[in-house]
Amino acid sequence: MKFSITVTLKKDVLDPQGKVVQNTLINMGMNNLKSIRQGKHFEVEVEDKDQTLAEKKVDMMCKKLLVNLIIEDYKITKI
Amino acid sequence: MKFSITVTLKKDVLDPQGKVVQNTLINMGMNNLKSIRQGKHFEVEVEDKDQTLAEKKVDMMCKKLLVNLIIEDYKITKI
Amino acid sequence: MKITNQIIEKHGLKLEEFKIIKKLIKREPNLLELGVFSAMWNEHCSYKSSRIHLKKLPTKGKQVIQGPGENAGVIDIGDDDAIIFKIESHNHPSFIEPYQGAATGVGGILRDVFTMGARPIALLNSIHFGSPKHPKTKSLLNGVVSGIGGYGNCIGIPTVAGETKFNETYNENILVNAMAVGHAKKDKIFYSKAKGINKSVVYVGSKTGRDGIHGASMASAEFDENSEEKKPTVQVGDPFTEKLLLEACLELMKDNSIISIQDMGAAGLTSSSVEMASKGDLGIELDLEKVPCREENMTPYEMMLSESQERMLIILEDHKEKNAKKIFDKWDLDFVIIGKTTNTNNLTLKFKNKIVGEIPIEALASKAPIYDRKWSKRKPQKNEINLKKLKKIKIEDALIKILSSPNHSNKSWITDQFDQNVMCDTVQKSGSDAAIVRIHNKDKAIAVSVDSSANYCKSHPILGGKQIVCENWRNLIAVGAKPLAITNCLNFGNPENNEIMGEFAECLEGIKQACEFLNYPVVSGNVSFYNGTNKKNIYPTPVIGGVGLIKKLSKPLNHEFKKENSTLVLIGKTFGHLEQSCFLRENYSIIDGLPPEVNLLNEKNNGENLLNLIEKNYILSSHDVSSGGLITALSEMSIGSNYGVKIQKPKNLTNLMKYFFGEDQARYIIEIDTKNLPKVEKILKDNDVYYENIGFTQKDHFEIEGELKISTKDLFKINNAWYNSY
Amino acid sequence: MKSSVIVFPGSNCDRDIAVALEKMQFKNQMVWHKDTSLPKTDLIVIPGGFSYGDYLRSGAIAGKSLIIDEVIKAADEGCLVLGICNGFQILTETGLLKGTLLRNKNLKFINKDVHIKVINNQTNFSKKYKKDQILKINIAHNEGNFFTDKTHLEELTKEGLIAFKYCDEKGNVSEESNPNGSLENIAGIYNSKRNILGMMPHPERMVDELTSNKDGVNLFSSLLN
Ligand SMILES: Nc1ncnc2c1ncn2[C@@H]1O[C@H](COP(=O)(O)OP(=O)(O)O)[C@@H](O)[C@H]1O
Ligand SMILES: [Mg+2]
Repeated sequence: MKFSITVTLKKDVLDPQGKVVQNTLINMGMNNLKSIRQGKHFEVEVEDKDQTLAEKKVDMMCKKLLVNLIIEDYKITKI
Repeated sequence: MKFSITVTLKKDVLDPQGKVVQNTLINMGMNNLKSIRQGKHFEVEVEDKDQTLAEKKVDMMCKKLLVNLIIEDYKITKI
Repeated sequence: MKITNQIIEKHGLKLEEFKIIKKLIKREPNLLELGVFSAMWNEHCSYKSSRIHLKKLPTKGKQVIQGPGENAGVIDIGDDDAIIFKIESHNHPSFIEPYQGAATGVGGILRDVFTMGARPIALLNSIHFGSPKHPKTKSLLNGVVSGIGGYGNCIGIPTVAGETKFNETYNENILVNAMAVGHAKKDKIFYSKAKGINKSVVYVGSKTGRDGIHGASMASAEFDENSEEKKPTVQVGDPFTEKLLLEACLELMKDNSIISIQDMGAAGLTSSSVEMASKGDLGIELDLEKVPCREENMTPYEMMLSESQERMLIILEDHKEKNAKKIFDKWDLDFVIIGKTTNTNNLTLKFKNKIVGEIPIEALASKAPIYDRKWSKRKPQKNEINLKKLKKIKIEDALIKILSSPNHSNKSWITDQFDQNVMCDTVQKSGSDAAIVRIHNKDKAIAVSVDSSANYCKSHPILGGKQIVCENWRNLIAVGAKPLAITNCLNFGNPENNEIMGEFAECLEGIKQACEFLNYPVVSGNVSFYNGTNKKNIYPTPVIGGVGLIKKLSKPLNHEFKKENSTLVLIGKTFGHLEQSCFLRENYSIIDGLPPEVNLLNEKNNGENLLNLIEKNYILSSHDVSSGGLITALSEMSIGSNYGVKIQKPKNLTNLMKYFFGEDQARYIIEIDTKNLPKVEKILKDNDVYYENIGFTQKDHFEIEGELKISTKDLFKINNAWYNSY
Repeated sequence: MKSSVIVFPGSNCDRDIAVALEKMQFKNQMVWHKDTSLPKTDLIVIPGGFSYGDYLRSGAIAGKSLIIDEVIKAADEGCLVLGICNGFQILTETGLLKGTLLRNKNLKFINKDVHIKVINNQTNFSKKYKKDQILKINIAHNEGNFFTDKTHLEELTKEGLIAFKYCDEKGNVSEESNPNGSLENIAGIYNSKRNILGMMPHPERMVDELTSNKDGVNLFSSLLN
């Protein structure tokens, strides 16, 4: 069973990286760009039959390792 | 118009980070984990009416800056 | 909106203090004003609990250009060169988010140093963690270390020294202290004191966001029912922007545009503007609408209390705005005139053409409360350890235990993560007693070291306070530097607790005595109270950061043995003091008794004579003897080199363990060319320095005759093993 | 011999390399990334540091700056180009050198003195070194793990385009002597015309006996004549 996880910085948390990328894209002439935020993406495969159980496990991985809950939000999607 | 971009390392490129994350998760007792790959995620907002045009622009951003085509693949989704 | 008691408390103010506020401004403050008061009157900005004690520290000397009171201390190192340095804590943020907490700690202390006109040339840190066995320790440790490296490496300033300690007392409250050292020209030092009326107040650097807005945290929903919930957010460091800010500020400092400059640290815009006005004895008016904001709909309250990083406030001379703006534009940084100086002696805050807050500057600064808190003396424990009653242990096993312990293990796994060589002036990187950094383009250098001894300070705060100053002084001497001045970071528990306040007062007393005697003044520092909970406070942990001068750098001196068959001399007398020693702690888990006595006279005499020997070029390597005693110091000298030792036991030895593991102060081990021994002995004798010849260096083996013989390679392995198995 | 050091926002070894070049008697100039033309120069150096904070990918954003077009033009015309550390990363991002630099295999920043071996000593950058000479040079990077595709790797080997390999003090090129996981221990490479060198180690940090050894000196003296 495969899941995708996207991890993004919480709103209001400074995103120095996004800022630089946005400025660069605008300088490169992409002037219709309104905003860009950068985050992380994981593709996880777990060996489980039961989807709820599997999802719970993936959620645990996020909480315990993949996500810094103090500054990041995350979303899990089955793929 | 908003798009999400996921950028992943190509299959044959070594993913040192993914490997370490995978080992750590397994050491933490997540033994049903089959694989995990890490990538980047962007959320882009462009001011455009026309979806095809907008998508083209986002594609250009990827090609010109956001993605290193030698080692990375990417996927654009409208959100 | 009515200010309720709950709101007052949420701002960390006492009801008593609120009454004083009302009296000072002759009315009830509004919420914005309350926020400003809370920022200025908190412990961090006002030093309300510590001030009367800090006053006792010696802060003057021929070498001092600027003592405490400015962003950082300034000392004279001869010619037209000045060194600017300071240490600061970032304990609480680092416990919440270790990477960002440590990173922004480094960023903050760097700004303190470059606001004064210095180019930073070295970073140091003192980091204290709980027991390695505590479940939180490992991730805190890894996070803090990579945060320190992440910031320093990116901005391109070498992190050259530090200390890393583990002790259960920090289980729920780690310490992260960062020190920055910069170099400036003596006649190009910038201060925060404002001067002149109607001068432009300029905001430069990053935009303001809702970072770390403390007081309001929980109650914020109540403050503004219509707005969405605004949680305080963790400050995220942006070393890239700081690098730009550094270069832009230094560029602007080349001409005479700046009247006054101040970084926005804790309490950001509030403390920077109030401090400038207060020192200049004038008023300041800010038009908050002009503040560059990162988020939409930020309120004046949020702008004044935001702790967003990488920002500065500058007061410019007339007509210099245009040129200054050009410089900041070049570096892609915001540059906005947000206000002006006034003759009202008020902090006046405008928003959308309305005055939204107005407070007399003196109410925020000089009239802030000062407390003479109750404190109690520590009743010293007695030394009652009977060695005969302890289980017998082999000297070799005891040594191995120490060298492989987390506290004494080699820290290269940490220091390899720091760029120590960038700027190409690092002459001695971390690993020795002090780091040596050359003054760019000159043949002189400074030596720097940070030191603390929480166990000693806990047991006997006065002695402990004295000891850390001496150890720090010794570390600089050991690399051939003349110690000039210190900065200190005073990490303590809750000052409202008599005992803790007593620890504070007495540690300071000890620091004072040592600094006075050694002519080693305090030029800057920082106090961090409320470490731990009221019931469980951390051990008193003052950290001393010292700077010394090497006038003429020929070749660097460090603790590594240089060759075989040289003579080893132990300077200073060994009494065998084992109470509070690493030996008892690591081998028997005994943490009892008093720390070793500190004899300032011997300390000074031994140090000054060693410095004389070093300057005469008699010394091949030298190392101070501290935690772990003589044998630990000797093994550290071996581990760094490929040479071992052959040590003879002294003839009338009462106790082997006491001799080899005792932590008596004022001692150094020196390696000298055997042919120079007579000359060295003469100088030591002529100057009443107690010394012993303890043996020789030899190839490959670490040996104490009749007791132990280990290969130096094994010693190295033992010393390097801990982290890999952690 | 004239040299130009390109300065990006976030470059932090720019002064270091300038000092080294001047010490070696180059006539050096600093060139700001927003400039649109290069001064007349024989050597272009892209220094180490964290251009644009290493955000997105190290070197990616610097690779889009105005001056880079001029660097590419000059390189095509045969001007010598040296990219050190972040400079190497920038060169791969601009396409002047093939391959890329991934995160170090231990996912940590590494600063230490390591040994490298001179693989090709027949270039403008290396002719003062002996073949297989072992140098001790400082590294300081987070992303120094060289990676490239098979064809390029073969080309590098066959054409003698590998400049340096990580090794131990005796010269053994092995897994243990590979600090960051680089493919075949590669520490530096040339382009096919050999006028461009990208390397992770910092030769500019190795020219002053007070702070280091002098193993970097011959790289600069090779360039001088
Ligand atoms: N966090 C750190 N950052 C930089 N250097 C460190 C750090 N921790 C330890 N060190 C280095 O390790 C060496 C040993 O530290 P320590 O045992 O505290 O020395 P000493 O007892 O001489 O004060 C010193 O050179 C010190 O600079
Ligand atoms: Mg020491």
